Amino acid sequence: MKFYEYRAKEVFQRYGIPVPKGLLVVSSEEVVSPPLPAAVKAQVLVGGRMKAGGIAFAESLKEARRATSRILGMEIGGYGVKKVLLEERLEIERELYLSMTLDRSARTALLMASPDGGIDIEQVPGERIFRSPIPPLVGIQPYILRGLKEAMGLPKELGRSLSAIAEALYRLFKGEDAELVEINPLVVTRGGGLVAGDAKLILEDNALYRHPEYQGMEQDLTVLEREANQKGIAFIELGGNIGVIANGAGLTMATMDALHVHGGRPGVFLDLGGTDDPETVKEAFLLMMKARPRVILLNIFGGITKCDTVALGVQEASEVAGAEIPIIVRIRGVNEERAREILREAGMTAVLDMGEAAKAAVQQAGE
Amino acid sequence: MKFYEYRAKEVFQRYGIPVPKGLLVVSSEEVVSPPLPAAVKAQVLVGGRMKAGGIAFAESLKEARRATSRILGMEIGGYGVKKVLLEERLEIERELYLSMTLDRSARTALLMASPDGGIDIEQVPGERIFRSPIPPLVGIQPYILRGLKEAMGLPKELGRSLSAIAEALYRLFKGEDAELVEINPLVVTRGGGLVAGDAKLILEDNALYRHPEYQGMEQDLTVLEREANQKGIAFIELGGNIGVIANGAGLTMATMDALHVHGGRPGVFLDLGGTDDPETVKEAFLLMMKARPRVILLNIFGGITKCDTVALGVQEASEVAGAEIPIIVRIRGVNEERAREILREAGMTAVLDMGEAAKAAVQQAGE
Amino acid sequence: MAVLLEEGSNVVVQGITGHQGRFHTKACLDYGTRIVAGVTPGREGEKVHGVPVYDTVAEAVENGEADTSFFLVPAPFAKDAAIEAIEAGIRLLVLITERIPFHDALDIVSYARFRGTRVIGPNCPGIISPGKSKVGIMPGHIFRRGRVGVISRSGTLTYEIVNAITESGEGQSTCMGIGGDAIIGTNFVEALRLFQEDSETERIVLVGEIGGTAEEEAADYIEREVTTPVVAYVAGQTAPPGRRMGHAGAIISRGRGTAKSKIAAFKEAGVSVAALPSEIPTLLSSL
Amino acid sequence: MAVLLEEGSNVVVQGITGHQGRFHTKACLDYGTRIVAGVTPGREGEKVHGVPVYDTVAEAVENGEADTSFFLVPAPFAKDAAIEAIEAGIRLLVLITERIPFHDALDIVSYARFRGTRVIGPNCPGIISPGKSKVGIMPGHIFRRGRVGVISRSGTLTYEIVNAITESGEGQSTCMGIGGDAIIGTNFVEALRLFQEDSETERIVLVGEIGGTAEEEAADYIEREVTTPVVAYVAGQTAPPGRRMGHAGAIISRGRGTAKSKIAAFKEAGVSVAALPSEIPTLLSSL
Repeated sequence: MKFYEYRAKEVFQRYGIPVPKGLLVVSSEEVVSPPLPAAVKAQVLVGGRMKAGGIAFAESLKEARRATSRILGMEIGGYGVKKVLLEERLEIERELYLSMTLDRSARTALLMASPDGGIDIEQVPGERIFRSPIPPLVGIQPYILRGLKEAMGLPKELGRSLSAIAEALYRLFKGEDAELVEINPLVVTRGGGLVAGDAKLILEDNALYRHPEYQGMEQDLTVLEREANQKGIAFIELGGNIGVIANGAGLTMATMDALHVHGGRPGVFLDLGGTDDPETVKEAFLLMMKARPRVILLNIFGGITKCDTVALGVQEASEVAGAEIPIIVRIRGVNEERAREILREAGMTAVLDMGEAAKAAVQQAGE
Repeated sequence: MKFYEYRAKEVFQRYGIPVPKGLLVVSSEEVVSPPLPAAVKAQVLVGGRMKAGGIAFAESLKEARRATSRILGMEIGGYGVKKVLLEERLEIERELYLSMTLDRSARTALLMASPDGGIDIEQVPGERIFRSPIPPLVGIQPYILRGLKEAMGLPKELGRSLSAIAEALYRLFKGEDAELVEINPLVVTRGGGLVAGDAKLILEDNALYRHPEYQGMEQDLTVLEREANQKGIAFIELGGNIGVIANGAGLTMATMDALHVHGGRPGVFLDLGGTDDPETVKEAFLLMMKARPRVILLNIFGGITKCDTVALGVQEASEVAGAEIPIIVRIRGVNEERAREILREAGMTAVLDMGEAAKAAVQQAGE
Repeated sequence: MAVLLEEGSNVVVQGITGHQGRFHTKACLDYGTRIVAGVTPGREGEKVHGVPVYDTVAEAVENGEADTSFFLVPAPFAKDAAIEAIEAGIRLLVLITERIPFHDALDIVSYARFRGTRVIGPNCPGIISPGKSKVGIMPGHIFRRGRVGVISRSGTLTYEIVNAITESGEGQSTCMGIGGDAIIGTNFVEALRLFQEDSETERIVLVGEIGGTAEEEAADYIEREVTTPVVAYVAGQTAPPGRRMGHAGAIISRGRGTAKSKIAAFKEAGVSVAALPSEIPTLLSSL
Repeated sequence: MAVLLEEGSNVVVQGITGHQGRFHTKACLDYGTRIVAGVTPGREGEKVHGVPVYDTVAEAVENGEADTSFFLVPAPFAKDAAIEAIEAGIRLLVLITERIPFHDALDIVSYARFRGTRVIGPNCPGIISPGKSKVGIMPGHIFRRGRVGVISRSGTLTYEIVNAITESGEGQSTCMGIGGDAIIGTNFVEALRLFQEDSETERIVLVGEIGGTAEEEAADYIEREVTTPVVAYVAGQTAPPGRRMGHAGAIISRGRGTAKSKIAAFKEAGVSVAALPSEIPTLLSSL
């Protein structure tokens, strides 16, 4: 779950990470006594806000209102801007980068920092990035903070503030079940302090049950993605015109790979999870119909449920949805032949081989 | 560092462990509105307070004053009672035992509990004691608390309170660097609550630097033990008449063993630590003189310092202290012969062999 | 000798009284797995398909000499139950459970290593040594005893591939689903080491997918240490960046974790790479 | 082959710029120990007796290929420095430091086991393989290369005993001071296992003392697993209960940890027990 900047900064404050004074508004009328001079920032979850013109600077109330009003009318990355954050503009001496994330290979949390903040970390050369795994079970240690301070080359007093912020970042990472928490830039102000200029926070979805306070928090999701979310189905809208449903993430991706090999383009990725439960298949089918693909390709490798039972579920679902588009089904498992019969009788294309199914789907989608 | 019951209970309260309402006094005049009926308890660090008559019960203010006055006049285990704790008397339904300590073999913290509280845990049969190691690095887990509740056989609501107390006990054990924290009895009251009837808390001396708030806390120490403590010397008064000084805990104990084999009884155990630093030897000597042993046996196995240098230190110390009692020195290491010469010239018995030294000491002590 | 799981493995099912627990206990018993005990706190004394249920793993170890856990405990209780199993002396912990927070998974796999317990998963179908024992939720009938080792981040895709291998006339020594999460107890390199050392495994099939760099590390390891021939497939060749493709671990983020990079690494290490799962049997027989 | 410490061991001195650090670095260098680096944060670039000083253990490992740490860091900073060493890849961590809080020691030894690092100590004189290498504060000149292994909870008492062994004409394979604290990284049983496996060790001297039950466990282990003959001595036969006899671990509490119980356990296990340290050489030669 991604956090808007202003929400991430609320969390930062709780953990003692300094943030600029700010005012959140949903309309320019609310801009009455903003901090001045101000940075006026669109609150969106997608990247590239700066490039899209979603950040402006204002010296006066009038300018602040005008910028707010302009930004509230924008669309960035396909999403309308609904909230604007007005912050005191920082006097920037230097910009650092600081983040805590997961190192999957090392199976540890990973502290990353760079003296070259303010730009995308991927554009910073490797030797300018300080990386330190956090020892699992025992957590962040003073030697790591010493290394961090050394690498950032700050004067003593600021080094101490940096240590405190890094420790807070780690506590936040653990305490909020984050998968990424990033401060970029971490601003060294002319006044000699450290302030989080921006704030990026992503919580791990699997741990959201431990954080009821964030339930219902706004996310940039399409209507269908939201619906899939609620049903616990992995549903991703892509660029193509073939709706892919399969059971299991690997199998769904492999089905997309097969389409690709045959020159097709998936329009929706829909993973049922490991299940072949007919009820879930039906639900998924109905959801897929709403995405209006040109063809649906259903690929089930049955483990638990008998294939004919799954086939009956598919038949029922296509009837309920009144599907008038071609449906290609590839189903393997116990009673697979009976299943194919059922599906063919219901007017679908039922095949045995995954490649064949992909080819059929690509053909139909192209017609 | 041992805590008086009332101080341990202050710590308990900070961690959310329920304790009875109480009033600490140093004179019976302070007993004005004690909780009634009251348990009137001598505050001492040694065990056997109950047997010694250091606990009384009072129904009225008058009784409370009288009991306080009587107990303040007592001496328990050689120490005068200086403080008395008056507590609301608990209505006892059942008494449990609960403690957190160290399992040296398993290298873990150890939770111990018994449904047979109120008596010394060593008198409880093994099968009535619940023991659970606390997994290192990850800490106490719900499965341990489930096991604890099961073993204590409490009704559900009390089981929940017990879990909370056990968790608090673990937090306290870690947070305060305790080596033992014990609640015996943990009282199940008639009203259906759990309350710590008594409280035992020992902090690990090596970690005291992390707890400046306890510095200078009263301890039952003799004047000499207190002086040794301050100098970082391990000094223990025993029953015999031979003062043993050696460098290193193992060597000091072995020297005592040698005395024992020859029929002698050590009066003081004084371990210089691993050092053979002449200054420390001198300090130790002066301290030992104050304990007035009949003989001093000094056993040094030199590692770092040359023996003659150590011998000069010993000579100087005995002169400063004006020692008129026999001193037997056994010293091994570089320049050991020269060292023996120096010591003999100063009127001491200087030998090569540890057994010989012990024998000489026992002889002199017996004369 | 198979990998990790043998006929003699004594299995405890953690979470045996749940719907999944009952169902898969039956399926494993039918397969021939030696299930000696089940655990569900508060349900001691019950039986599930004849298997005695205990409150604690310690009792399952004591009374049934359990050494392997078939772990089906729901995610919110997984860390507690996993540490309980490790402390009770379980040697092989097969975490089927999906959606365990990775902060918990980190603690579990670290603690297991501290205590010397092997963890497979979480979010995996389990492990099967065909004809010997099955500790997992895979359909047993598609497997056949043989000499191909299978290591996979996937569930049903593994069944798909195993089925194709079996239909081509080959059997499997051991199939290990290592799990689709970002943090897993046994990664490709560690699994490869086990299969390389296994006398029954003559060829290895490795099924990877987008996300992370485990496949790149596997390729590097294969080049340096693995003499057993390997066929690989990497799912997700068309996956867009920044989207989580079903598995928690299947995400291309910050330019890392693309199928392209993984396939290139395998090819560079001399590993045969299948463009689609269906090519695997052919590549296997050409080794 | 000696135990844990060989001529080829590359040693980093943690805390090299302190008084103790300088002194013992010199003594070890004189003995022939391969000291490749020292570490004191903030002192990078200095040299101590020709040994380069770094800010971090990672640099010592990178530049000096250090695998062994001679650890002299003061107690309040020990946990941090020990975990740094473990994370940097040190394989043998010899903790000389006294007075480390046992809660810290617990974390250190647990974390070391998680990462596969061997810890000796804390509160120990170190380890020496005479004629090969010395990582510790013991006086090198009393040792002599030979075939007696020595394992001891003590410092100077070990020197006393080693000196007697050397004077009797015998030498030592390796002498390991395991430390006088309640929580130590390598206990008697673990040390015995190493010496039992060591081809250079033909007889073992075990020096115990009051406190804990490590000697009783050692006796049990010797009876079951150790074929190398063992001579034991237990210090503190007259120590009163409840008093800490110099070492943090040397305390008889709640009826456990008496010398009597330990001596009885050794005798029952067929171990020769010396009444006084001076008897050890005689007992050794009678084995």
